[in-house]
Amino acid sequence: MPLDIPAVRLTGIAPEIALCATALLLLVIDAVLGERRNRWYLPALASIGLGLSIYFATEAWGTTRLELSGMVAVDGFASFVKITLAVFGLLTVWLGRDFLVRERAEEGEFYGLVLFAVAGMMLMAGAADLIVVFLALETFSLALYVLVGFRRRSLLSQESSMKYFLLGSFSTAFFLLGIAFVYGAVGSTNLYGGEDGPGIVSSFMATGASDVGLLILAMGLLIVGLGFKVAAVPFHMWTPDAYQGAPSPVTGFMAAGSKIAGFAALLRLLDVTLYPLREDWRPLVIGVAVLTMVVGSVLAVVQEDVKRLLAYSSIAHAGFVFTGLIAANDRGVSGSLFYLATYGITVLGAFAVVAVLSGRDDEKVTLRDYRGLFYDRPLLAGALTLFLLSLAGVPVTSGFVAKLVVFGAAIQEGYWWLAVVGMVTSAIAAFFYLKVLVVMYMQEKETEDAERVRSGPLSTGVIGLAALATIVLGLYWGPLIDVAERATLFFAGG
Amino acid sequence: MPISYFLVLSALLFSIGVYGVLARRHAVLVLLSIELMLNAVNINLVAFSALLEKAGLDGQVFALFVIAVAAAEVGVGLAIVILIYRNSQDTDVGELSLMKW
Amino acid sequence: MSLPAYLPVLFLVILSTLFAAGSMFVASKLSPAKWTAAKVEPYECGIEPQEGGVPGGERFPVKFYLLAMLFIIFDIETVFLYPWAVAYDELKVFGLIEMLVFVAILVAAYVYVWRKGALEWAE
Amino acid sequence: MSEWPFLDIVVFLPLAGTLLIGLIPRARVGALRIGALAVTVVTFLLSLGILMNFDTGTADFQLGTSVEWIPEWGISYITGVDGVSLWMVMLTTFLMPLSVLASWSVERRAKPYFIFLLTLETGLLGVFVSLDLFLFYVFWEASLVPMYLLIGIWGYRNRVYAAMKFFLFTLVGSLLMLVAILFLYFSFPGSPTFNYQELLGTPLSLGTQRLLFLGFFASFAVKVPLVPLHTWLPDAHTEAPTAGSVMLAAVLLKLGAYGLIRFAIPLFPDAARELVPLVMTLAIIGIVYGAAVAIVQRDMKRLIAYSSIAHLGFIVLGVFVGSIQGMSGGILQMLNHGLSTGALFMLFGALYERRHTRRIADYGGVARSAPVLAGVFLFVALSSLGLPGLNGFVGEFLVLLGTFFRYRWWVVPAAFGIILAAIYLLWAYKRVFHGPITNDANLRIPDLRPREMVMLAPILVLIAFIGVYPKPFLDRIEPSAQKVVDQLRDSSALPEAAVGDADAP
Repeated sequence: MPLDIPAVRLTGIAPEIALCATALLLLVIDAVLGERRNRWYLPALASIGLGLSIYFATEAWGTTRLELSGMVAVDGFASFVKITLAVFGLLTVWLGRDFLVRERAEEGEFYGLVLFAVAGMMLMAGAADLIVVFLALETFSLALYVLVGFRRRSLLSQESSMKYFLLGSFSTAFFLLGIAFVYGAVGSTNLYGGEDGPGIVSSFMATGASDVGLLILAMGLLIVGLGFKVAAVPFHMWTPDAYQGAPSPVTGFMAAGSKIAGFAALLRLLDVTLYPLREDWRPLVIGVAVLTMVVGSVLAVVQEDVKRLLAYSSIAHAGFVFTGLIAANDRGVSGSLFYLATYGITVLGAFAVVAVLSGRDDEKVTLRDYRGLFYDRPLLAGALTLFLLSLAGVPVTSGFVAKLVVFGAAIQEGYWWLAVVGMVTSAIAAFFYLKVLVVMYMQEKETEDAERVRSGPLSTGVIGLAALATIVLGLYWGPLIDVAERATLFFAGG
Repeated sequence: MPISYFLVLSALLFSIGVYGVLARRHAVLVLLSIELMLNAVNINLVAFSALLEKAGLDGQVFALFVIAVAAAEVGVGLAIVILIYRNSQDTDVGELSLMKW
Repeated sequence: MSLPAYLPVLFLVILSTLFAAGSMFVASKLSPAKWTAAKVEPYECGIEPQEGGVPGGERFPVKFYLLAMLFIIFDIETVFLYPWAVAYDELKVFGLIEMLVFVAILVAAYVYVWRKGALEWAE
Repeated sequence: MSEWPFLDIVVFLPLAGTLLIGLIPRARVGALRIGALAVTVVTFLLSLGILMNFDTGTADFQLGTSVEWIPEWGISYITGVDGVSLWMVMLTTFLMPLSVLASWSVERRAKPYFIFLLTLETGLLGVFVSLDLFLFYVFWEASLVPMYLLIGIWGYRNRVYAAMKFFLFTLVGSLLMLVAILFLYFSFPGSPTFNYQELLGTPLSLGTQRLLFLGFFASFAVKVPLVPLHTWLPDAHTEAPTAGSVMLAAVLLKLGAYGLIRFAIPLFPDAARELVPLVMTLAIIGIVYGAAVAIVQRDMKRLIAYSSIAHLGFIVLGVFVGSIQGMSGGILQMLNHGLSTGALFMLFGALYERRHTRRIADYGGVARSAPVLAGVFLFVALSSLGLPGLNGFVGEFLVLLGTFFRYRWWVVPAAFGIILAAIYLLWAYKRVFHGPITNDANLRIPDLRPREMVMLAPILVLIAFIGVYPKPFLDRIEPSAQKVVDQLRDSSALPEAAVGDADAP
């Protein structure tokens, strides 16, 4: 059969290309220049790359089409997620710089890996074919596996990275099997289909409901694979360990990035491609959502390690986002986007504070280390309070608005009982956020620590930015919600 | 040649992989089992692509990607194993305390 | 909502668990548990394993692993050369450019590995 | 109508004041106190402007502003006062400087203390003036956090538990209310809006009304609190620092009653009317139960806390009997209870600073060393138990009258509650201030200091004034009260009631 040369238009993946190119350049430069005392140029270069990707993503805003023979979707949805991810990447790079300097372990690999991870996540957002979804998934997963194990001196870090890696690849295998079944069921893995060939649903409609069973099974497997990435129960066992073991900046990046990337794929897959079959996937996803909300909130209550606590809270938040996904209406999709963006900023800020406070070797992360923090470091404690309240969903923070919009979407679709479950679980969750406040405000510091932790300029900046965003988006979120809604408006096929 | 042969073969391979992951405690063995699962999927893909008239070449292309990605996974996995092996003083690196979930 | 449609998932789970349990059971029943020195000692491609290696003492040079991994990575990448070679005539110059980009990336990786000293056998 | 928006300035002035406090170094405790006092006093003086410009004889909302906030969602910043909220606002601004005075002895971590106190004031005022459900919810929750911290940091031994309990009880209630709000928001026929006055017209089936009413009720009943949702209150009141207790008793509890009057009844009149018996039963139970339990308390602050439960029962009773006397009596009683219970907590706080014990048994014969303190305490206690000539009497009498008109026999247990109130208050007074001196420490209790006199005098004046001449207060209350009563009695009045033009100040 004669191959047709695809017309190459790269606007769709320009951000990814920019990132990968920067990462390669960065690694080579670092390797060539070798060990220097102050390698400021690495984070600078990384920031430039991320800036470029933001530029390209904004360029693509407004167009809605498929590129690279139907493999990549260029639409507002993708652009929104990509820009958000780039912002997360910037914060992570700056945070990581201070962290690495403190740990005396600055290596180009860190920045390179972050860039690669961001690129993979971005690809996730634009993927219009399950093949691309798979490649994107692996790209950022592999980078994250290594980043989790980046605390060279800590065995815990590497063991958690090992566990994360094994469980991750395990879930990937199921995801892959799911793709294979889709392929077998309908003979196509394309989410939309078009002049380049039939899409999943179109060819499914063509073949008729004969092998719906196989397709449903495949759907279940795909949800397993992506559910793992967004830390949904029952695919969450890796989360607490990975979060605890990873360097704090990386933990924040994982929480923010892999969640939005995984949900971007889920939203495109379920709310767009498989929308006609929503009555088939809803029961499964609702089950997952309720489990996730309940398990995440309940298990967090007993945690003593701040990072583990935030890990369970991130599980619970995955459940909240699911309510928006289940609603599967415009408000639901845009709400989920808004939720993921604001949650990412907030959680990055929280982990920035954790990273600053954790001290040398990133060890001081138990609640005991936070006793009376407010009277020792009022500003840091105040920022952390703000972030925790936002995670708990208290008004005048972005977290409240986010909850409001996703639950609102669910109520609008008639799933008001799901919203009630969400509210009850958020009340449970509030308990352990309050627990942290109790420790910080209402307990006395027991031991004076040897050297007072100092927050580097970049970390301070990151915390400040995150806090500002959390407040501003809690008071005046109109523009962002508007952008998110426009993004879903340009939702290819949506 | 009926496609079901291939499907059964791959199903068996996949199950063996799952069994390995669940039953083995040694990291490297778990890694091997995961590779087995991936290859089972490959058989699926190639079989579909070759024997279903509605399916095009995509399956085989996809298989190539899977092979490459699998290799990358092995690389990362072994790297982590070595890192742990260098850090921890005990020699049976597979017995990760965290692996007991 | 068509819950019956989920039966296949159930079946897959049951199948794999049954298979796992079954094979564990069969193995425990059938396999004769006779441990000889030769069986327990690690197989090192014919190299004699050091007796009672001190804790932390390497049983074999990690360098094997590292080189093997590097080899696998670079080796597997060549798999992409085959379809290109097969379809060379149709792809023409476009394919050539793509392949050059691909190779360039590999070269970058190679330079990186090289400069990082991963190829030195003895440090 | 005033040219410049007193209301909004009053609401946000304290929050702005926190910045001022923030600039003062934390070591300068004296400066911090003065700053906080100055901010609250200025707030109060400005709030007098509201009182001046308040136009008697209309039930509409006044002096408010209306600005679009998030037009995408139909959220606006809409404020305004009517007869119901006016006195709540005044009460808050009036008591806040006094609580600052009551917190004079706070040496430890004074800076965050005053910051949280001022934030709390803004939150409370916001709740009373906001006429947009979203805005209302924001302030409602926002007032939670500072109170939580005040109890949890500066409270007594059991403070963390009490603070936790307070927060979680309230939060669960308000989350249910949030679901109800969202449901209402989506079932509004017109373009989506959170505007209270537009939502008033929302047509709802009785079943839906019942569900939503319960959603709101859950939140308000916790705050009031109605038995059996009251268990957080004794702990919170007992463990909180003096100013915290004052604010809790005087203002925070009113949030619940206010919410019932402002939102629960007008938004869902049919459901409200249907559930009147239930609510009244709960109120009566509260009156009797609170009073009965108060009698057996050994801890003075717990006693006052339980007396609050009884008094709030009266208020809810008056609100739900559906007669103008009951409604205006209830609203007036909200004010009265704020004054007298606030004063009680201040007085006992003063006593506690001298003896550092809350157990009634540890006192006795205090009157000899501190006669003025004793006299003032008796005065306030009498007002709180409804002695004719003092403010408590007016409110309770009106409530009973209103109840009598509509539900004759319900008066009996209510009146019984008053008798019990007399018992526990006077008995407690006797045990604390008279009787044999068991503990020598009671001999050397210094009498009221000038600061404390200054702090208590205004309250005493008001107590007497309302007692003898309540007319100016009732004049401002009645029109709005009448409106709510109409809504409660027959929903045909609903559409007319819904057209108020508060958004055009």
